[in-house]
Amino acid sequence: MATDGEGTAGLYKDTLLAGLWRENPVFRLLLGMCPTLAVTAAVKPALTMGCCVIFVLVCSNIVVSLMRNLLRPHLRILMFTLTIATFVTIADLFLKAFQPEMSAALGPYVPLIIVNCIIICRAEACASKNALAISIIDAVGMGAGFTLTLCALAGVRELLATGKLFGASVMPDWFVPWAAMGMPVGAFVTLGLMLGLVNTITGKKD
Amino acid sequence: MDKVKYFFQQSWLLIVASFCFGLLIAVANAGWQGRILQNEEDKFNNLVVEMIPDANTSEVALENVEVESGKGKTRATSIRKALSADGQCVGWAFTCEGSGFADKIKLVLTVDAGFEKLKGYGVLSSNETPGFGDKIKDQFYRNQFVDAPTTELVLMKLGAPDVKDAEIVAISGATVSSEAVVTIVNTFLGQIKSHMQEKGQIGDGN
Amino acid sequence: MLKNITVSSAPHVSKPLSTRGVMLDVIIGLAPAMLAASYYFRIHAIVLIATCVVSCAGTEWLCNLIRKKSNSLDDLSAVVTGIILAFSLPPALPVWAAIIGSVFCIAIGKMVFGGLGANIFNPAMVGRTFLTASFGMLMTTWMVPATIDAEVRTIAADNTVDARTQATPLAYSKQALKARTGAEAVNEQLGAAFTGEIGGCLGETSALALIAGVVYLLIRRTINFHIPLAVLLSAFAFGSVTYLIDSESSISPLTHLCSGGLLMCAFFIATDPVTAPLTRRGMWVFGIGVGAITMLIRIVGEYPEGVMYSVLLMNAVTPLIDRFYKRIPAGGKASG
Amino acid sequence: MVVALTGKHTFPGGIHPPQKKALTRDSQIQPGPAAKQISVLLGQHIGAICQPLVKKGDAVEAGQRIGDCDAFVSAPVHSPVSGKVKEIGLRSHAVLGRAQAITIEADENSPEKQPSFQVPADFDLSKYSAEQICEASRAGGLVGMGGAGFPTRVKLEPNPQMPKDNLIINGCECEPYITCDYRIMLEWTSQIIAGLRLAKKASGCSQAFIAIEDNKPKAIEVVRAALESSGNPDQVKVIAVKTKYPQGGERQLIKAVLKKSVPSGSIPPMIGVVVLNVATAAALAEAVIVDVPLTHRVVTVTGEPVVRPGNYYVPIGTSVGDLIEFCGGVTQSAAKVVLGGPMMGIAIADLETPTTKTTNAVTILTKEQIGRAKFDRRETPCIRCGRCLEVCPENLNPTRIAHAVKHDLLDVAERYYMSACMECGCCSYVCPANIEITGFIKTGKIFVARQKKRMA
Repeated sequence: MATDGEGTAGLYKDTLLAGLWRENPVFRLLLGMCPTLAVTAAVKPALTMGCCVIFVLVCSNIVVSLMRNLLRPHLRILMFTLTIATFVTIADLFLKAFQPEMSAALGPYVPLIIVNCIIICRAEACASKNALAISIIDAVGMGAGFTLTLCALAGVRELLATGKLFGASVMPDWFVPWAAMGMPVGAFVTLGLMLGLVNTITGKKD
Repeated sequence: MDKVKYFFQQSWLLIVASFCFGLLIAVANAGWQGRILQNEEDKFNNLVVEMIPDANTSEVALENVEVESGKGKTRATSIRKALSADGQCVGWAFTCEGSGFADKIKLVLTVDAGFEKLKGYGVLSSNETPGFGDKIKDQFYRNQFVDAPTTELVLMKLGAPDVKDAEIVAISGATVSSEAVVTIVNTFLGQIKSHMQEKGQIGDGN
Repeated sequence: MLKNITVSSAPHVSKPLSTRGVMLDVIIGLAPAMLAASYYFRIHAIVLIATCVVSCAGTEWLCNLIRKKSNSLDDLSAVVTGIILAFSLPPALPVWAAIIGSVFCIAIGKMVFGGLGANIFNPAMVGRTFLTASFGMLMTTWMVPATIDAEVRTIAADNTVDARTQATPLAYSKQALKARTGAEAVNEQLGAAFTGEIGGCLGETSALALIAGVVYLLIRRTINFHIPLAVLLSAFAFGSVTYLIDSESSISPLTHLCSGGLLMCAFFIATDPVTAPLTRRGMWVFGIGVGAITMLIRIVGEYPEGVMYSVLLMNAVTPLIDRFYKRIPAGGKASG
Repeated sequence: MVVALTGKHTFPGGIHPPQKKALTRDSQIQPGPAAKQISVLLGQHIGAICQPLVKKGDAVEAGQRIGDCDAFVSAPVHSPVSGKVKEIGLRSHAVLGRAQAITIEADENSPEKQPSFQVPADFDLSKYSAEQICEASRAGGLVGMGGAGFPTRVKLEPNPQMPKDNLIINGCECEPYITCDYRIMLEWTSQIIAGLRLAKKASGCSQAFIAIEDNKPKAIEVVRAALESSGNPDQVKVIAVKTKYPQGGERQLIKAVLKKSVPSGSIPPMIGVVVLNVATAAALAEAVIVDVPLTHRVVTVTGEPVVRPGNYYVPIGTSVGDLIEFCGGVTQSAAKVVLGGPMMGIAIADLETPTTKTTNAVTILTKEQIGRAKFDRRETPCIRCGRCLEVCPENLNPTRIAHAVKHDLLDVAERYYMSACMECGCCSYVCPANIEITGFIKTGKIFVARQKKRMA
């Protein structure tokens, strides 16, 4: 956890920023690769996925943080999973009820949030050790970092694969869509190039 | 006795949490279940209405119709009657499914009231290759099925897509997906037609 | 006398060979096919080859700049990749698509692995795969050679190709397979396929020019005969089997060899040393695999042509082949 | 007996570097420099290094034993001149870096040894028993003069566990530039044949061959004629082998002549074969018949920059500098001094380096020649072209080994049989990427040896 801020406010700010950039779950920790690769063909499902993850992350972090003193060490992963699964199910039901199209587009990837390492990582690394406020801020930061990364990936891919953004045409008429970018290969290539870019910017060697 | 005590000491949180979370899911489910079912119905109806312009809504006519989908497997589907605003039967609609290039393809197939001509199909769910296989959702391909006879359809590599006959011109570059659609239609159409004739819902074509 | 003597490890002399020389040989080997392509597809061929070569070289230069590595353009490998990529594209492909393909094949196919010698997959084929996946329509639109269709057409503004197009012999053969008849008509095109007066990718149409090029390479010992021979033999064997079973729906093995990219693959793509096995036995296995997978895709698969995927698939197993056919020292394994 | 002048016998792999033998091919063996100062290295062979038997200031006679060792695999060293021991200290050694050497200051009237001796007309093989021959070869300090320097006595001595049946006299001389063995075959023919017969008797071999590369037709004819005129009592076969580098390598020669492979990690005697260099055979005859130890040898001083290239009968221990001076010096273009041939020879930095029993040539290379090999073209990435695999006479995968060593993966290098490499340099010679494959492999071997030393 970052400690270079001043006082509580600085700590909150650091925690928030850590998730957004310094400890970005996708680019720096390489967590949550499954949704990163699977739902980034277009921005809309990526954004929906990101919101779901934020919701689950915040809820599970709250619950875990509240019961952190009651946890038995050898049963903690079980408790985390139980908590996460509950909120994922709720999110899934919500999507089905109010966003049926997105629910169909995301398919099995919403239930798969249960096994998203980011959430269990934050529960383990942050919520089970910290007070409520820090846990919530950490969840928001991590979730927002994840969402932004997903949207960035999806933005590039949707733009190139279909010439659209959020389903609306933005490219000039002469643009021919690169269908391959919408396929899994596009996900891998875009992610790889973005990782390379991020590593170049941060000067990380390997 | 000690063992039981130990067990509860260790796991009371788990048990309590399970109950709480179960309750939470139950509440969410109870609140949204109606909407979820309505959404599915709406999606189906929207596709039906899109294909049969006269139709206003649809209702279940026959339930659990068994269809042999090849290789000794059977699939159950329900046949729905498309109703116009004044309650007249203007066509029939049913879901059908089969394997496509990448995954299962689920279609809604509509026929006219006399079961003589196809009114078209709509894709409920598919996971075909973007840019190629998912062109089965495009009007170019779907229009070929509109007003096609309810006899065996044939897939052609080259031909005139505008003529309304049993010959369907394949999507170039996505022969497998095109073929899958034709196969699904052929499998379900014939069997359901004879099933309907048996039940006396429609005439025997004479 | 003898003031500045130098010391280094033996041997103190070496053969005047260089990577650049090897690549130059390959370029010379590709020259006949380049001439044939320019003859049959006129301006399209020249524009496409120039585009691919320039953008491949440019991408490599840029990648080296970004990676802060010394410039590696002088080994000419980017030029070879560019030519081979251009050869495997349809003549009427728009220039922008060729540029995208070139950038992809050098940047993703080669430089991200660490540059020359480190890539797993044949870069040209990586680029072509990306183009095929992205622009399926453009990549399967075959132009009629200019010698048949006297008027040289251009690409219209709306990205459609304004040229008379025709299906390739392999596309016809696919139809013959489906319709169970008509293979004979495809076989009659054998002569045209040999000289190159036929639709197809830029460099692959003229069997004659490709053979002329490979003879040069074999004489110069730039490539070994093992891989080409293995590819052709296994493709011929597969083709013969289907032809003998049903000559109505299957085209003759000779037509199989001369049509599509099989010859170019056998001579110039599968023989890319970086992505092919090192040992002789490994080369045989590799070649047989390429030929067999190509024919499997052509005959059983959905695509009319399978060269690209078969090369990439065999590239993927090259490390395994190398591992399997590890060389045993002349005197047998060391005792103890 | 009909001998083909073009060889069919060969081995898989190998290269054809430019021969460059014309420089010295027709130069008769001449007496070498009468150096004032001779440094006799105490380790000139494979095996235990000798201990000095003389002290500083001692007077020594020509042919006197000055260093010896009790170990079985070893050979004594002798003084080539009469004079006084000036110093016992470190001298540059081509292989070992720095090694103990006995430096002798020659007297004014030190006798000059003549190249060659006449095999007496009454030479009778039955006069010498096998033990006598072995003993004489040990006492004479004989080692393999082709390059490795394996003590000859160890090769010859009969071993009940490994009976020997084939003797091959190696007249291939496959390295470019070098012609000393060729001249020995032409000029000392009877001596070689006498040596062959002695070696055959000592080792108990039933068959004997003389293998000569087919780029030396004259040598093949001369040897054949000499054999025929002597009646060829031992049924020696002259075999013409293909001109190819490294045809003169023991293992390659055995493959070419006998179609047999020597298992990796073993030596030819283990499969019943003895290989002797022609120079060794000649020295053996000298040591046994007239009881003269190995104190002089023929050295080819060659290379384009050398003013008077030729074959010289040189006292072992003469410094390279003296030798070059004796040949009239070198021109400006000289850039590298190599002990041995350009393929396997070792470049030296110190012209004071003394010659040894295994120094068959001093090759001076010009800047252009080595520039082409080492400096002009930078090393480029390996494109896996497989040329090194094709030329490797040991059927190895040189590029793999070299890259494993480069990345410090010695276990991988070992798994690719690094130890089976004979360092012939074929892979480096053909590499289009200018990778010093042989250099990497040599380094790897040294690393492995160090590792083993640490573990022991």
